[in-house]
Amino acid sequence: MPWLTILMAVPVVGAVLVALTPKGNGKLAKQLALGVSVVVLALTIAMAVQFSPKGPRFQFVETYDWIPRFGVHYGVGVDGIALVLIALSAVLVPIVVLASWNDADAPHAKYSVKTYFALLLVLEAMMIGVFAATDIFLFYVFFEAMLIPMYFMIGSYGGAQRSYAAVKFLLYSLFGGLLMLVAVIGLYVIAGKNTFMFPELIGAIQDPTTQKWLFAGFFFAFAVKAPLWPFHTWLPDAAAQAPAGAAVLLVGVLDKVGTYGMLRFCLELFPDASKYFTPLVIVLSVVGIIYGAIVAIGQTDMKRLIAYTSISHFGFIALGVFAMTNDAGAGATLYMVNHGFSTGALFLIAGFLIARRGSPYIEDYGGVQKVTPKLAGVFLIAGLSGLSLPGLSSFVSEFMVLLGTYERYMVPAIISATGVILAAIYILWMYQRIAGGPTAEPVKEFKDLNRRELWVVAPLIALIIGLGFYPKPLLDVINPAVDHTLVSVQVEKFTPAIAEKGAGQ
Amino acid sequence: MNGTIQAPTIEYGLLAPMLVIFGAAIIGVLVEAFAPRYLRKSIQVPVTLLSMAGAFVLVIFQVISGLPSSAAAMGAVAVDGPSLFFWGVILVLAFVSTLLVLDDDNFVASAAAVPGSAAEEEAEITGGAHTEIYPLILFAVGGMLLFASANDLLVMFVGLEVMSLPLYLLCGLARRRRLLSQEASMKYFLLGAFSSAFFLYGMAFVYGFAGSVDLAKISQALGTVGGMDTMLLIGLALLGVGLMFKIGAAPFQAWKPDVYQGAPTPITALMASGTLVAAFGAVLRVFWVALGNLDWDWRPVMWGVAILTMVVGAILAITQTDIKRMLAYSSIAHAGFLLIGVIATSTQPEGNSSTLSAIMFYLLVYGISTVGAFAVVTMVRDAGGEASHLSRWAGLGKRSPMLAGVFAFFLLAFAGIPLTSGFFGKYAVFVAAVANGATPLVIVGVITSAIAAFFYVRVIVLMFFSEPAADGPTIAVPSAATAAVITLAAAVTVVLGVFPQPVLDLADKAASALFIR
Amino acid sequence: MDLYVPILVLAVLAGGFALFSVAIAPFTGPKRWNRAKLDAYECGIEPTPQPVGGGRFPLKYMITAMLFIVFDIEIIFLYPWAVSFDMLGVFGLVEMVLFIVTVLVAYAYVWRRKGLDWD
Amino acid sequence: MSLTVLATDPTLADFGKDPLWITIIKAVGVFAFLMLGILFGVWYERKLISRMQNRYGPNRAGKFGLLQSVADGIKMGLKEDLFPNTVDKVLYLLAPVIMVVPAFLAFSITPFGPIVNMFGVQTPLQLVDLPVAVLFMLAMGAVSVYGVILAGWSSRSPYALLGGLRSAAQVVSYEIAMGLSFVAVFLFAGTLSTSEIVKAQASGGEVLGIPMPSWYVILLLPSFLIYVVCAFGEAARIPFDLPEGEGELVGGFQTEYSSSLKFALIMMGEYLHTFTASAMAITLFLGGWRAPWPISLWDGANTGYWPFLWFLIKFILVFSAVVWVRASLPRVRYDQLMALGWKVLIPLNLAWIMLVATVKLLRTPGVDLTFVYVIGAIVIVGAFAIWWRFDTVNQRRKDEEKAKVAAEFEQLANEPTAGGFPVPPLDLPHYHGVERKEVPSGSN
Amino acid sequence: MTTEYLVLSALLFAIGAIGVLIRRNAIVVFMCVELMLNACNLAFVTFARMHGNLDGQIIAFFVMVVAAAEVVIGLAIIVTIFRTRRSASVDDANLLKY
Repeated sequence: MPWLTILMAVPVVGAVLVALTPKGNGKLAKQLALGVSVVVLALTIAMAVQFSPKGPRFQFVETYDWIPRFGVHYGVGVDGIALVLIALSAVLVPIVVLASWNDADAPHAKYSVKTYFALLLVLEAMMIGVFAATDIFLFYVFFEAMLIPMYFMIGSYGGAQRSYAAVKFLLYSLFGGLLMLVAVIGLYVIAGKNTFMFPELIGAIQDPTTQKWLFAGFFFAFAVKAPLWPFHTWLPDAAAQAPAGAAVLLVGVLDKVGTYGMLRFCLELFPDASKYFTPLVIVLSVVGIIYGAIVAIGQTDMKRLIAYTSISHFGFIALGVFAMTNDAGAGATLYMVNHGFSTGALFLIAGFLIARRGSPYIEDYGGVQKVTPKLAGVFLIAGLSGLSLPGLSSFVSEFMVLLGTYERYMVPAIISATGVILAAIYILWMYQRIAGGPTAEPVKEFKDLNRRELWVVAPLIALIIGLGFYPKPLLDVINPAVDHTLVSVQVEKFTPAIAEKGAGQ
Repeated sequence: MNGTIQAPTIEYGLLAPMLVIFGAAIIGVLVEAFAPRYLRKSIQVPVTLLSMAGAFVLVIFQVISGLPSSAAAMGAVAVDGPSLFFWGVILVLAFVSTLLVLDDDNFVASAAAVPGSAAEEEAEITGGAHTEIYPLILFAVGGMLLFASANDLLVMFVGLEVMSLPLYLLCGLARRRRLLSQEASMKYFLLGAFSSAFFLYGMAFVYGFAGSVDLAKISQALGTVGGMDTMLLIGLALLGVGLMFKIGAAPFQAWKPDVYQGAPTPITALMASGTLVAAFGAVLRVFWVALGNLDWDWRPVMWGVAILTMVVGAILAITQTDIKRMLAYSSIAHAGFLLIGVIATSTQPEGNSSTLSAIMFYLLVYGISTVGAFAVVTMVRDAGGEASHLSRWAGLGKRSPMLAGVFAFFLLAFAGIPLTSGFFGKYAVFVAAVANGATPLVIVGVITSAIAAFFYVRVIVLMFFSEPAADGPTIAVPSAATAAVITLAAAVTVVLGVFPQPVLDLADKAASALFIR
Repeated sequence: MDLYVPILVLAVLAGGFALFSVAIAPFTGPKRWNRAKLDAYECGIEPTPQPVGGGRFPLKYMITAMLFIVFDIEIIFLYPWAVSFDMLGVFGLVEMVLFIVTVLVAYAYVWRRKGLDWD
Repeated sequence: MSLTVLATDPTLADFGKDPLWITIIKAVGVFAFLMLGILFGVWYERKLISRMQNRYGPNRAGKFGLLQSVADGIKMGLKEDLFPNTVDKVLYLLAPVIMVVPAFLAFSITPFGPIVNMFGVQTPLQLVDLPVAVLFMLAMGAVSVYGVILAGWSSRSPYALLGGLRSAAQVVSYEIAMGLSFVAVFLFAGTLSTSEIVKAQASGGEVLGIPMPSWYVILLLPSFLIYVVCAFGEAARIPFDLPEGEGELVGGFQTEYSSSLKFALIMMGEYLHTFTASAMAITLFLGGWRAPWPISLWDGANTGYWPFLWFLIKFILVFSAVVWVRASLPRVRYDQLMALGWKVLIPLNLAWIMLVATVKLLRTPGVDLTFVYVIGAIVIVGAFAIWWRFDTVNQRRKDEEKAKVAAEFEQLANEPTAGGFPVPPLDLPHYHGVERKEVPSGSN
Repeated sequence: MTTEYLVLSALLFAIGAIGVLIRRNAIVVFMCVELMLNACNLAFVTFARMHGNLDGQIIAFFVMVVAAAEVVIGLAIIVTIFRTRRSASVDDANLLKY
């Protein structure tokens, strides 16, 4: 059964159906979209259950010639890393649909409701596609094409500065993508294998200099996408201006493509170059961690703040990827998922707040805790997950990253650890300003979470807590894939000897 | 006089597509001469469209029946794979452009009437129309066919002129803003004639060097004639100037925005698509067939030209406030991308043929999208004609989401976003260039693509994310023909963006044997 | 080149004669000043003021000039064809028929569009 | 015999070999011939036309008025050289020169005779011959037009300007037809060189052992007739002397060249054109310098300096015919002139050329003719169809016109104000002054 | 022998080109273009003589035809614009700017 193709086709068909719903009947469109996304989720779960961690690396593989002239295939397949990320997308989309129930009715909306949800479903298809692609060209196609629905979602349904943010988002990503295109072409031409299939291209480039150039092309695109410091400036704008649902997908899934790309393509295709560039990347990551955290502290806009926290978190993920140890790699992968849930929850809750108050600025709130305890409660849980409180899902992954990094790069790991402290500051301070303190006048009018909103946050909170205590299912899936990756990179398996030697000195 | 002349032979069968077009043009002139006024349009339109379709069928027929191994008409016209592909593309593009032309509203009622005069008003009221545009278009298209397939410089020059002269006139026939249109016509004419003179002088020098204007003989002479390198280089440079002008490469691009803006939009569509295709056909023939062995001499200059063209096209486009001017600059930038392909020659014939096929594919997809984009432009109207100022396009997405969506799609195709045909066009050329060692050019191309994306995106922002103006333009109800053009262009852009393989195969097949000499 | 020497000689003779005539004229005749002699002749009335660069004239003349250029150039092709007709045989005839038919098409167009009518 | 003919016949190869002094002698000879020709041509024309009109013509200066032209020339030289102050000086002076010099040059390719012994040098009796001699003649004729235009333009006078333009328009219009009328000649002669065209007319086969001439005037009569008409147009002779249509344009382009030697030059140029046209008629159609048929039976007729005599005789006869036309025909209207040139002569010419070419091809042995027949049939059928269509359309148009006029007449007869123009009723009493009594209309 | 003609043709071409670039009257510009074309013709004929083949002369024919066609179209355009603007100056035609 062509699981992955079905997974992509269902949302696309759904999007078409949504787009064809009669004008003015927004409710039908919403229900349809929700239905489709739930179906996708169900299918994803059905597929994930069949995934055997001990089986071959890529499963559910489908390969067809697409454009033989360019050696391009329609090649999809998932390993553990891709699987969990697809699952992440599949989980987030129905939640986002539900959360965005009224987003498209917002005063800025220039479009019909149905367009928003159709775009959302198209985006879902592309997100699944980008993770599922085993053909580099196909990956690139999804990588770029994904921008368009997101661009329209931000530009049409976003906040006051939406068009600026949308253009900035698009151009940054496009520019990165185009440089990647050069590298993709270079890879194809230099490898001379007349194919873009990822498995066949592993180890195709041997020349170190070539590797470095191509790596640079790929890495730049991913760094912009991820976003890694200093390529991050588009993210706060885009995330702050996007409607909450879109922001969740943007930060929760889209940006993961960057780190996913680093792990999957940069490392495996250009192992030597990766090692060569590792110090640089680690420096960037560490700077990103600290910088993101510090800047986040200074933010007055909730969504911007959350966006900056993400920059900090992406630093961790990149650090984990490039530490090239099993723990760090698995941690980074897990972090991608967990970050998706926790930041998603934060964005959604921020969205609820904004929907009530009509303002993204922290100073406009206060005393939310007293008026709407449920809202404040989930806000706290999501926030604590964001600062990686033990017992919540992020902790596991962050810890694994730091541990894994420490094994190999001690100093960066230690510096990064300060990021955890800074995280406590920005999250708690924000929570305090919003939920604590005297109740602001407009906040008194707030209603607590309604049923829809509860349905939105409940699964996320459940996942955050659940994965915090029992991440094993995910790690089981992830670990073999990360091992595979590191084998391709041919890093010498970390041996305690080095650590001892390091410790001994 | 002294000696006898062997009566030449002409392979009418091979030249049939061209002959059909020219024949139809002549019939068109006769219709103008003899048919009563009220009948003219209803005769001209079928004649024009059928002749193009017929010529296209003949091209297909020739493709099926196999290619000749030597040039037709005593070596004057090379009917080879690339020629047939270019012919097919030009005919398709001309056909769809002609569908746009059917909308009389774009053309002046009486060209001879002074703008603003009573005569003009009267002509408009009485519904006067110049049905001469159809034969003129046919002549121009015939010229394009000849230009793209000429195997000697003289025929190329004749083709160039046959193509350009009707276009000069057609440019001046816009119904509204006639002063602008007439100015465009004059500028195009003066600069076009100027560049033809350069082409011609270059041809003279090359002839002086090689003793022949036959491309193959020039190519031979490169190896055998010595001691006249200066003359050859001067000739090469001048020829290049003439050709670069026609494709609108910097620094000879100045005419393009003016002309594109002033000309009636359907004609702009024809120029932006058909002329570009034909001109690149000629450029390839001159630089690959005739001067292919001289690539060490022309390549560095061409690098500069390509880079300059891309940069100028992309950067100046940003500052434009008129949609047609913007598309003109975009066309300049695309000419630059295509030049990358021209430069990417290889020492291996296989390398060359893959580059050639990439260029041909690019031309096809760009041409179709361009026609579609200009078709959209014709539909956005103000009281004074087309609302081509960008500010008037604000909020178009709100008024007419379909139209704005389609236009945005074309713009994305120009920008080279995946899943549009434009992406594969660019991709194909870039691959060929990287494979043939022009990676730095590709990087410049990519960077300028990103810059270019900025102004495309800007238009999309304007259409979708800006508040519509209170007295915004109206969206004309498209005529069936215009709607068909837009639908077709959009469909091709999508289909070739997803399944380019069949067309790529076709281009490969056409390019496999390269040019016959 | 020698073929043209006689023409040159004759041109010198004729040119010398013509220039001499023009040059000598002011000296051979009398000079009697009269304002009226300096005016352009317009049947005795005040001359129409002439703009610099000549007056405007009916477009008709320009159209005639254009037609002349077009058709005259086409004649040029008939000459070499006529001279080498014997060598070209049927091909020559057929091509020239086609050529002339094409010319006639343009001619018919001009005729029908009143390009050949004078007022 | 034919051998001797060929021996004395110059070919292109015989030219360009003269020593310079022979060339100068020949050039001076041509120049003198033309100057004398003008002097006596003017006299001859006036005399002849007078006799045709039952007058005496010039008979004061010299015997039979022979010196009349000389007297006129001197008179012009002695007149005041007017120089209107609005003219563009340089061009105004240069225009007559530009007009007259090419007129001289156009004559230079005229063949007067075969190869002769000139002061001990074997040389053709012809100043020069070129591979493109006829074209050269046409070109020189065209260059003269510049003189006309410049004369009109530089005069800065509406009459002159319009006259210049008219003249130019006329000359160029007839030049097309003229150029076309030569094509048939080239088809048969296979060359543009005048001496070789003359040679091509040397023999037309033999009838009963007697060599016959083969003048193209017989073979290509339509070409000749067209040429003659065009020559009148080119040289602006009556009936086509519109450029100086004094009734409408005062003096045309020469209005401001009212006197003096500049005017003389202009006149001279026009005369030279007439001469060139006559010489061309002789060369291309009337056998050139060859003796006419009965005389040509005499072996010596075409050798030595004799042919110059034949040429002169033909020349005088042709010129007389030109004068004769002037005496007989009125001037045509300008639109008639243009219509004749553009609408009659050109299509007639093209059709004739095609006919000649086809016939010539049909007579060539060993040519596959099916194609020619097919094309010919198509052309004939097409021509007939076009003619038929024209005819019916014309007929219909005429009928319509007639019906319209009749209807209008009817209408006007019934209600006099119908045309929109206030017409007084036909029976309104006429006013004939205070003294007279009123008379009802129609009653006087 | 032929070099002089080439130099002459180059001079004419240069004069024409410079004229196009610096003169402002459309008709003068246009005449300069024609001058350039004729310079080309001269070059062609010279080269034809140099190479002893007729190609160059034949090309000159074609160039003349093209030049004639260009004249006709060019004059038509210039006259149209002149009738509209009452001026043939290129500078007066200034609606198209960027």
